[in-house]
Amino acid sequence: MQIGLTHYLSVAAILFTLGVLGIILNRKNIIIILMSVELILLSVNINLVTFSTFLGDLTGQVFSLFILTVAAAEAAIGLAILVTYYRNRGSIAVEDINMMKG
Amino acid sequence: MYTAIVFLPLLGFLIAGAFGRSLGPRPSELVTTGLLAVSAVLSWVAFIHVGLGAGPFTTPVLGDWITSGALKIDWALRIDTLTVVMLVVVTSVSSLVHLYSIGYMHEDPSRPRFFAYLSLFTFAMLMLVTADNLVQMFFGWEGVGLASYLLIGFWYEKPSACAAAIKAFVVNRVGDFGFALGIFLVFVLTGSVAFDTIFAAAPGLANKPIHIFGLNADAMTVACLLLFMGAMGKSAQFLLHTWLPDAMEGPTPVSALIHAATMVTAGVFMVARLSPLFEQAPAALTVVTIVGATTAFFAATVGLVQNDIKRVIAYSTCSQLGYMFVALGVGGYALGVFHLFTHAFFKALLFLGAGSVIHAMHHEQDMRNMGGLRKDIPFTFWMMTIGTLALTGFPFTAGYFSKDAIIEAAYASALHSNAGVYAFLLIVIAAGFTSFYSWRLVFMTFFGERHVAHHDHGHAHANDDHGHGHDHTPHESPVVMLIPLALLGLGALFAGLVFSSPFIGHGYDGFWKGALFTGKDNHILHAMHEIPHAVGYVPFVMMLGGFLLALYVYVIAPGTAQRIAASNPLLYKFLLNKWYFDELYDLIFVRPAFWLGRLFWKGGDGRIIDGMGPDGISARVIDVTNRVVRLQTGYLYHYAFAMLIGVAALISWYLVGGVH
Amino acid sequence: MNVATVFFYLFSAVMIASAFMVIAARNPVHSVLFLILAFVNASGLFLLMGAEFLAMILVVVYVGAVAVLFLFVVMMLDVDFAELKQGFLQYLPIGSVIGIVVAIELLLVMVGFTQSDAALGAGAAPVQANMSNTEALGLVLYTKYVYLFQASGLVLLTAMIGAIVLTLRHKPDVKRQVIAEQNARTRADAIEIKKAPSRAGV
Amino acid sequence: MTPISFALAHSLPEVVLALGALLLLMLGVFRGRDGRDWIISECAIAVLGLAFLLLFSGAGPKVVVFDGAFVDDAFGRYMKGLALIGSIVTLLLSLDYMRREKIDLFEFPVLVLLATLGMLMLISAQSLLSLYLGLELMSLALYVIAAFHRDNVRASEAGLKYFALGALSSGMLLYGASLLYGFAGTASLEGIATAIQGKANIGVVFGLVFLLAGLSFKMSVVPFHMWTPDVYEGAPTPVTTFFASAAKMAAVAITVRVVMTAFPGVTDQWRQILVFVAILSMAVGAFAAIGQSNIKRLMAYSSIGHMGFALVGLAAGTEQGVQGVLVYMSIYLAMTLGTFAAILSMRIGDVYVEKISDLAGLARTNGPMALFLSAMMLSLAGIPPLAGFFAKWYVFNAAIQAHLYPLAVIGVLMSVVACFYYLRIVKVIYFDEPAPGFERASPAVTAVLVVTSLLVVFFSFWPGPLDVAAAAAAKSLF
Amino acid sequence: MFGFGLLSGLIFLPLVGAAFILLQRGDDEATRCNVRWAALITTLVTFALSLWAWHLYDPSSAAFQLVEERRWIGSGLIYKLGVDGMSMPFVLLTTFLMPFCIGASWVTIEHRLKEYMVAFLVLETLMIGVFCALDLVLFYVFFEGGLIPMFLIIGIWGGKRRIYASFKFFLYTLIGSLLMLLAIMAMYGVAGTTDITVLLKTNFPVSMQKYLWLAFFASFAVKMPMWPVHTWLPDAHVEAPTAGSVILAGILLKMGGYGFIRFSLPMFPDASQYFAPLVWTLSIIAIVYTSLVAMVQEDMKKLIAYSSVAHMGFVTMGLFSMNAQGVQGAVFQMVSHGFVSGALFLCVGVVYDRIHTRDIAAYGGLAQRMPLYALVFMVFTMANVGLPGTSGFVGEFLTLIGAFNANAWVAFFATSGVILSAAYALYLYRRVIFGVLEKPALVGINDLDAREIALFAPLLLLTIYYGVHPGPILDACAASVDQLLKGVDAALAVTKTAALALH
Repeated sequence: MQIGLTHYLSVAAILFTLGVLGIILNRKNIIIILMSVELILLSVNINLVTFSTFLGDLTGQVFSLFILTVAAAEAAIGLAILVTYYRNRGSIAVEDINMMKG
Repeated sequence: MYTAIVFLPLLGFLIAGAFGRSLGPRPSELVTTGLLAVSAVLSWVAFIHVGLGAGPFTTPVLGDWITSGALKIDWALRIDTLTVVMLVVVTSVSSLVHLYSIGYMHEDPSRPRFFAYLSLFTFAMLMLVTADNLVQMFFGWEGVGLASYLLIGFWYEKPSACAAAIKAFVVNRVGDFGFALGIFLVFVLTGSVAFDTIFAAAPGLANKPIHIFGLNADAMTVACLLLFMGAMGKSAQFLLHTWLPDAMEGPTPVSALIHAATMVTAGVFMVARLSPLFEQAPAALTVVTIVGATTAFFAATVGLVQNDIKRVIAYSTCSQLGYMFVALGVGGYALGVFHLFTHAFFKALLFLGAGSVIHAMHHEQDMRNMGGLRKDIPFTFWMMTIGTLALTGFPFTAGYFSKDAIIEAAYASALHSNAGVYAFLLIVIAAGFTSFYSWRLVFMTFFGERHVAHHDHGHAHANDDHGHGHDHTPHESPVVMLIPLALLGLGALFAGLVFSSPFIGHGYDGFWKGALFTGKDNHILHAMHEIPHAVGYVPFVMMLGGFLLALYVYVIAPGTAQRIAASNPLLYKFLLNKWYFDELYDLIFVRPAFWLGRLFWKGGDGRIIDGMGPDGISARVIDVTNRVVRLQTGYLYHYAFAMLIGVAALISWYLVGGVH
Repeated sequence: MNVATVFFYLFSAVMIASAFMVIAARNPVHSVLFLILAFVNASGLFLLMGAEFLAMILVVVYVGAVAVLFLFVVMMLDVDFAELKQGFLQYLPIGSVIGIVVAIELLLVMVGFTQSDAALGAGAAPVQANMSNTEALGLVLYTKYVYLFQASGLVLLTAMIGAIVLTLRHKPDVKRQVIAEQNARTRADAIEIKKAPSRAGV
Repeated sequence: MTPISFALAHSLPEVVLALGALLLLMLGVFRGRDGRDWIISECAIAVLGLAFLLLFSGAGPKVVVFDGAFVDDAFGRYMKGLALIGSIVTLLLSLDYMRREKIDLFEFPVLVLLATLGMLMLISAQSLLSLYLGLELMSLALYVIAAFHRDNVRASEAGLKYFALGALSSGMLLYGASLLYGFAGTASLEGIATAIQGKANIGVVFGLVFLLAGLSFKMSVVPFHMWTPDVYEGAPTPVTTFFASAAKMAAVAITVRVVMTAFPGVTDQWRQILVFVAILSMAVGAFAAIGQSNIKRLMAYSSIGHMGFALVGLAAGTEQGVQGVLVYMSIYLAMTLGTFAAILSMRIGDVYVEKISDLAGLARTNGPMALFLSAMMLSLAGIPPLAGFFAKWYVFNAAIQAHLYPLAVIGVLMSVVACFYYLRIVKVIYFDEPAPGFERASPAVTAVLVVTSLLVVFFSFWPGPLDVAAAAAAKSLF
Repeated sequence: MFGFGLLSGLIFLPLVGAAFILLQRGDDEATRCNVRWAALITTLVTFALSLWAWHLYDPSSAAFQLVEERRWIGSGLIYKLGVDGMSMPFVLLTTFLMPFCIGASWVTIEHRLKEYMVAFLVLETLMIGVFCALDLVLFYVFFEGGLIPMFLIIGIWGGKRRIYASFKFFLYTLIGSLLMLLAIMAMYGVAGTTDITVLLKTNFPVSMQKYLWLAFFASFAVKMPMWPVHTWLPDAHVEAPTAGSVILAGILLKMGGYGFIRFSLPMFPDASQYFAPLVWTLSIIAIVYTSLVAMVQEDMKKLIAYSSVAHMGFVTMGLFSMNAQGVQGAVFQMVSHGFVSGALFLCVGVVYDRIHTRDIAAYGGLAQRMPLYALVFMVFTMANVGLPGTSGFVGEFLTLIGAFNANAWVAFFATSGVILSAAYALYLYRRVIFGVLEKPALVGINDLDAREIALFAPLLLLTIYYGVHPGPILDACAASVDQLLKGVDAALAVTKTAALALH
């Protein structure tokens, strides 16, 4: 059985779903959410690289490269905000982040 | 001249109404009375000129009123014999009543207002009788209604007066409801509301079917019935009569003028005026006959037991109006108008006489508290007696000529119609009753024991300061009140004698000159002379019977009345309570109306419309808001979850629904 | 079943398993470690597809920098881990149902994913056969994609400013090394010689 | 390949902003942190103003540069103009506020410049790649300034929520982008349109859904809106202004550009998505706002609702519809800026207050402001003759002409519900007993309030220019 | 006038006055006095200007006159003004009533006088605009814009439940109008313009007409208001200040009727015919139902408000009888109701200013202390009842005759309203004016003062004058109504022919 487009896409889809679920199901730790985002981005990268390969086109890989760059920046900012929040609140539990609602 | 006749009272009204308070009562009285007297004199001139002479029928146009599409309504004065007859009646009685009121009302602080109202009424009535089209007639029609309302409610501090005023207006409006619809139908049928056009078109419309109110009917019948409904309201005919007795809450001159002599006869006038239409609608005439006869009978029965002096006369008026309608219904328009004419004199006389009695009794109206007044107020007594004689049809008084003629005409009509039989029987019985209650009035008031001593003065007229400062002995009225009585007395005695020939006798054609229309099959005036002589005596016999019975019950054997009443309590109560019409109407119209009003307001508007509408919706909006706001929990994972659900919903939508 | 296939399944399975553990682990430190494992396996998948440069970058940038940063923050924030991670299960059913539905729908579509007829060869940067992956990327990155390259630079700059502005604190009482001041010091202002009387105590 | 100078000439505003940001950053760093003056902000305003002026230098037909990554057309210039106005006003409004709240750091204007740069890149994006990078440049800067009041727990919570959900939304957008790329073999928007050729494929539709989900997050439409109220409430008020004005312009612009450029043949597909989110947005915006007591939060829901209305125009999928969206966004911009200027005038002592009840009886304590704010509210409610009515006229007219009757009917019904809470504010201002009065607002804030109010009130007297400009801009997309 | 026509001047003149008032500083007595006089002079000058417009207007022509036109928005929307026989009476009515409103508020409004006068002047601008606009969107702008000042007037200077009433008024009318807005858009789609003169000549497909008609109906029925969407009116009337009620009853209600004549009838003749039975039914219900409700009211203003609903029932009935009498009668009825009901609200205001309650039970026997007031009240009550000789009669009579022409049953039920109107109006009069003056609060009550007499006298004279000589109003609209009906008949004939051709 040849490993084709479909296989890679399916793996990426599962990974994507796991990433999303990670955000939704997580109750306690905000860092897990950031990691879930990384998982989602990873799944996108897999998608892009797969398409790039199967299309014989580099654009996908370039795209993926930029995503990696941006993801790093995003992680930095995310963690910075997280730290700020922790300093203010003394907690990073997701359940505590509900001062504003309604 | 005609314009002056009509508008002088208006001038009087405006002067008294606008400046009465600054002028003071006396000038107001003089101005209005004077102007009306001028008007009355001019009316007689017109009567002689047009009615008795050969004056032309004219319709001076005063201006246009409403013009819309095919509808064109002018302000115009229609001057023909019928009009001048009415002019004479209205202005004469009115000016006499004005004069009388100077005396009768001389202690009332609002005299300018009173005289203004009286003049306003006269103006409206004159507009009514001179109308050249249905709408102008309607103008006068409602105008007199207004004046009547104002005058009944003149003593506005009295709750009963206010109630009576409203009742009069509203019940009249019920009649007007029909009148208005009648006007509409006439307009639809003929394309006009002007009399000339309508009358010209009427013969062509005979037996014309029309689809209206979901059924096929004879057009003229429907139109005439609707118009007649107006007449019923105004003339207080059976079913719409309830306002008239209550209207006696007004000052007595008002009762004389409006509720005896003029306004209530407007219905009779209207049917006579519209004789060209009614002639084309025999079915409608039958209805007129039946209603008239029923009223005559019904009112007479109720009149038998009333204790209020004015109410007795009021029911008598009602009954006499029934006679007039019987006359009209059998086709004798002239008979109806003639009775109207004579009735105006003797009924006004009776009312003014009653007023004089009341004045003498310091505004006491209950006959049970009177008696033996013959000696205290002899002039009034004699005048009242004249009036009673005329009313009961004592030979050669006014009533004798007009009322007996109606009975004869009814008999003539009974020869070929069942309605005629019905009418004849009822009005003959009613004639007997009339005699009885009229004499009863005279006997109870002027004969027998004095009951003045123990009457409760303040009871009936808590707010009426009349009589204070007097001793409580009856006294004869001032001269200004007696002069009108005398003049009317003359009329009551001789009007019939003088005018029966032109009105209903040989001078018919020369007098009316076509102002009253009779179809070529209508021979009632001729036929009524052909009836057996025996029939001619029936009214006299009835009158005599009534007189003797009254004499026995109230003079010879006082106390009989109470015994009869006690032995027939049901009947007595039934009559005393006027066949329970007020209670019935209260039960089926007034209460349900208020009940419905409250239901619609609280239930319909409040609960259903607002409840389901704005209030309900806003409450639901708040509910939704609370729910939506609760969704915004503040938790990150819920937010993310919402996003996921959104995406899931969309992709499921496409996956399940397919890509279109 | 060739070697590539075997490795595909191996990498995929491990990656998905570790991804699951990332979100399921009780201890955040473990999560980070599983994240690293997932990245490494993804990098393997990239290699299978011939994207060598990206595979390396993934290991270098993600594992080397980002994941370590995560680990650093997790450690730094010193959260009581035992207390965390409760309540995961109470929310599981509805969340996982939706998740599974999404996953199934995605899989359904991915299995049937077709590409546009025009897609092959339509790309802006076709892969040259005679060129290594890294070389090919290097050729286009500064030419065709210079605009985007600059933009990503600005993104990183923004991240930098952001991280600084949010976390950098100037504590007034913290002593810092100021070289100019150090150099400017002379013996005169640094040392003061005092005669201490002997045997007098201080 | 066109020479780089040509490309730069067409992206002059962006270049100016990038260079300006770098220069100001350096200037700020070298001036040191102790000088808490706001000269940087004023320079930033100047830079933005320059960029705004440069927009008009490029008037011309559509030009695509940087290898299909960047497009310069009338539509882009129009929306960039709006975004720049939003940024300029944001900085104007921030001057006083930041000083009083003691967060007047020079990084703020720099970050605003960078975010604005991201917006301009986003608006001009002609490929998925430039779209993503522009979006991220904008978003990252926005994440930071949302949490800019770093000692304030609400601000950092706002930043955290915005960031976490924003990252998720980027992930979704990217997933969609990857599917589209995979289908079309190219990341260029026009290339995607060519590849689709008017036939919708389920993979493409999935890509579209994810892509639009990501963009919807930035536009804050339901159900991707949940961050909006919290972030609007928590972030410093000028930042909220920025979110509600400039950021919205960019997000809407790129959404319009994506659906019009990349999916012109499959209008039916994306229209369903837009109708779905538009209806939900209008409804949630209308209903949820009723329950609010914080005016910033209320404005968040209001903006959600307004995005729903704007999308009604877009859902029409016609040139008229795009014109409607443009007009709508222009008027919405004026109304939002005016409203936030009013909110920034709500200061008692040194404390900025945000409760609706603080406005009670404003008509008696500050008549002009009451008048202006009420005009804003009624305009937001869409009551003629104020500008907001014409905004609604354009979008609903487009929907009606596209035969989207149910959408239009639902839309107007929701606008009635929405009207309720705008009216409630007018009620508080005019009918209630006065609360303590506010301090005198800074001249910049007052100026913004006055100018926007005059625009809103007198728009109906001279609507021609906007109509013409929007029509020209819309035409350039077709 | 600065390149604009007379009508523009008419529309914007009050705005100039409003601007002037806004510029007044301070709140001392001198300023208040200035503000009052400025408002009064503005409205008087506007009235004078409208009389000038009337003078220039040629009633024999059915065409739009004093037309002015300029570009506005895009290609389809224009700034176009003009008057014809159906709008001229309303313009005059508006400018005529405004000075009374200012006069009625002369001393009673004590706080926030400046804002009050500005609100009224802005309202006047918008109301005149409604009747002059010849562009559908322009019309809508004015139509809807009127809600804002009215909302403020009710909400700021209103009674106890003013907030409820103002919201109900605003949202109720808004929801109807917005549906109309959608219909306007649809019409724009067909005709490519919103120029009313063009739309009047456009033939909309019959099926589309029905939807358009319903949408317009939604708006105008609420505005009229027709049963069952009338419930905002009693609340709004009760809570509004006197002058607000006058304007509400006098003019704002007329906008609905004006809309029916201007749009529904001529533009959607087939739909109008199709829906006429519906309108009739609702009108009859309105007449009977609300009259009954009026009878049991305990609040004077509420009673008059309900009677307004009933009277508007006559208007809608007349309009949709689609004949000369009906339509002209409706126009007349609206104008007449404008000053009659306005005057009635002024009457209520007079006693409210003295005793500060509108509870009927709190009154009684006023005739004793206030004979002049009793007289004035009587005249307007009678006009309300539709007594011949007052202006109230002409409209009622014409609409009824028109309705009878169209459908006898309709006229039958509607005429029964005449009875009920007498009942509730006189019942009210009796409870307030008649009876014994025994309430302690009323003992010292004063009769009308000079200002109030000056207010009532013109209204009273007009009520009587138009009662006996309604010609000026009827003639003014005759030509236009005639043309309208011809157009409707022609359109119906076309549809009928087409239907026959299909068979």
